[in-house]
Amino acid sequence: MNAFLVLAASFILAMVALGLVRTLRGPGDAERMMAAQLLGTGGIAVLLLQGAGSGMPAAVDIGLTLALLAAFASIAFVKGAARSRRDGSQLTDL
Amino acid sequence: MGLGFEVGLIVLVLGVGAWTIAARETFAAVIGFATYGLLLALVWVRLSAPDVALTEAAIGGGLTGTLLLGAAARLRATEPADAAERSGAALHMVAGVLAATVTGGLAAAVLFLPDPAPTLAPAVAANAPATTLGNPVTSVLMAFRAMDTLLEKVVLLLATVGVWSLAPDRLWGGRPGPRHQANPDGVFAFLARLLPPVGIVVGIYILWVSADDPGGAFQSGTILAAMWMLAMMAGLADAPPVSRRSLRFALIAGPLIFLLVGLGGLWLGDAFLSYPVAYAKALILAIEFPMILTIAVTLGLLLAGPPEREPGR
Amino acid sequence: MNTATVFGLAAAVAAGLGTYGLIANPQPLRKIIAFNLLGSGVFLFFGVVARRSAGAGFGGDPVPQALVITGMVVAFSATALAVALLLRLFQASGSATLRPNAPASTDSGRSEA
Amino acid sequence: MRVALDLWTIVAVSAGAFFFLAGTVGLLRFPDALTRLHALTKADNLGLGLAVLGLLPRAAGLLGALKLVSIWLLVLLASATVSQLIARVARREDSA
Repeated sequence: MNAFLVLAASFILAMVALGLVRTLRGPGDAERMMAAQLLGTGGIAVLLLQGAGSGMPAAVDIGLTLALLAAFASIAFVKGAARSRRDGSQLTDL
Repeated sequence: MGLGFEVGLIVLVLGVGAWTIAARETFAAVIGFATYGLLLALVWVRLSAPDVALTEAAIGGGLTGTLLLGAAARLRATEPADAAERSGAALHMVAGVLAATVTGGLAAAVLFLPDPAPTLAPAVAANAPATTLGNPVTSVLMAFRAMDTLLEKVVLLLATVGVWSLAPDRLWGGRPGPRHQANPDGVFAFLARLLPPVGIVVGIYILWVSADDPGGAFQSGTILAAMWMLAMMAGLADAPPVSRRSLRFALIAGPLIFLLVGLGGLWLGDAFLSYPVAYAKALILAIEFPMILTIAVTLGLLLAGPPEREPGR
Repeated sequence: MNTATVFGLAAAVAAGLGTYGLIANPQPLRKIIAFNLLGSGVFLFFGVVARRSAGAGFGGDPVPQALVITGMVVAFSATALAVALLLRLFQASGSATLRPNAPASTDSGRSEA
Repeated sequence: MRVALDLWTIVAVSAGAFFFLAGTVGLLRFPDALTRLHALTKADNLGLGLAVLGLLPRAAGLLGALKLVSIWLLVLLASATVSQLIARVARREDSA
């Protein structure tokens, strides 16, 4: 059973890695922000499965912290990208 | 199963790390760095260091990424000019040789580490009952090496003073950073209203469990700081002027109480920062609870930067 | 080859990547990022030392783990100070370069907040 | 009982992993930012959600289960909001 959970964690990690290759390359800021978003979610899934598979109950607490801070970081990224266009335009409808 | 998961994780971590160095655009490099931080948290879990994983998740993924992103956003206007600046081939060569030396040296150190490894784990286990804490890392941080932790808080305070001192004279005492604007009925403001109450509960929970499980004042303070920043970014709250007295008090409350408890140890116990065994846990909690407020305020102010608006505005 | 050794070699590579970026990248913000990468490699090395010293029922030696946590906090403080210095340089000179003969408009930026 | 719960874990976690696969395929194959975002949200909402459901029987008591579900709810909330914001950035990049 534990082997299955670690296997599932490895599989999701591989999927996240493939997605990262795509999103980090861009072309736009939107894709790069998707990279952060994808890793936030996938990372939590890997962490929880891995924690359950190797018997580390604290993984749930780390997941909780990650969920909160990933939300914060994603928002900061969107806000930063919206603020920093070279043409100086602002995203006003946030 | 073997080392499949580990090797995959390492390839991913190092790939993202290399990409962070090589990326052409700074914004992309910053996103890469935040991604790298999140992945490192997974590495720390695999190294059976959940406390460090929690710190890495809080700092590497969240705080440092946000800090660097703010800087990248402000510097974006100069980026085309800066990107034209390239180091010469000779410098790349020197950098490559030095990097290879560092890698080779560390790799050799890893391969020739003494076996069996020297360890302080039994010493910690033997003395842990004195602190009545179940989490050995908290015991080390708050009792056995409390001096390090005290000085770490002083470093945070000094960094804040250093950041503030960069303000021009006429802005001294003003509010840091720009006033953020957002549509008060938009999705952003909605999230900034919904998330902080949850974050505050989780933050205090992370400190509360740190007695016996992974957690701690710093990680908890980081979550609170992030929630504060979220409210500020959504325009729901404004950064306080740095001359405000209650703010200054919040900044020093944590280290001050730590120092007082330490001096009390000199008087009642055996040495500076020695806790009487009967009160060890109570004293550690008395240090940690004000400390999360101090850490949250300090981190928030470090992220916000030096005062940028004149006092009274 | 066990878990600790594999991660130890990764730590060595991460530190090397950071060193390379720190020297080869001319932009200061990229140098700050590279410096953090270098630091993460060193912390990871500490983590490997801690893992190898597991004993007394702990998954790793808690002393190096606690030192790494302290180190991360200090590294963050240093990063925050470095970023603030860089932004001030940009404000004062209108450019964010470390070249000594940069076209600088030394005082014009001072007045704008 | 034990076997049934293990079976539940295997089925739910596998379904979650499938949605991560689907999300990644979408990210790699879809033509523009908005459709890629659509693929990403499947991984967020269903992938993590099913993994959490699968892990519930193995949670440490009621508090552990509550924490697992809170993680999912937090991610749902954050991803819904952030996706909206990313979509606006993408739309502006298109029109620029």
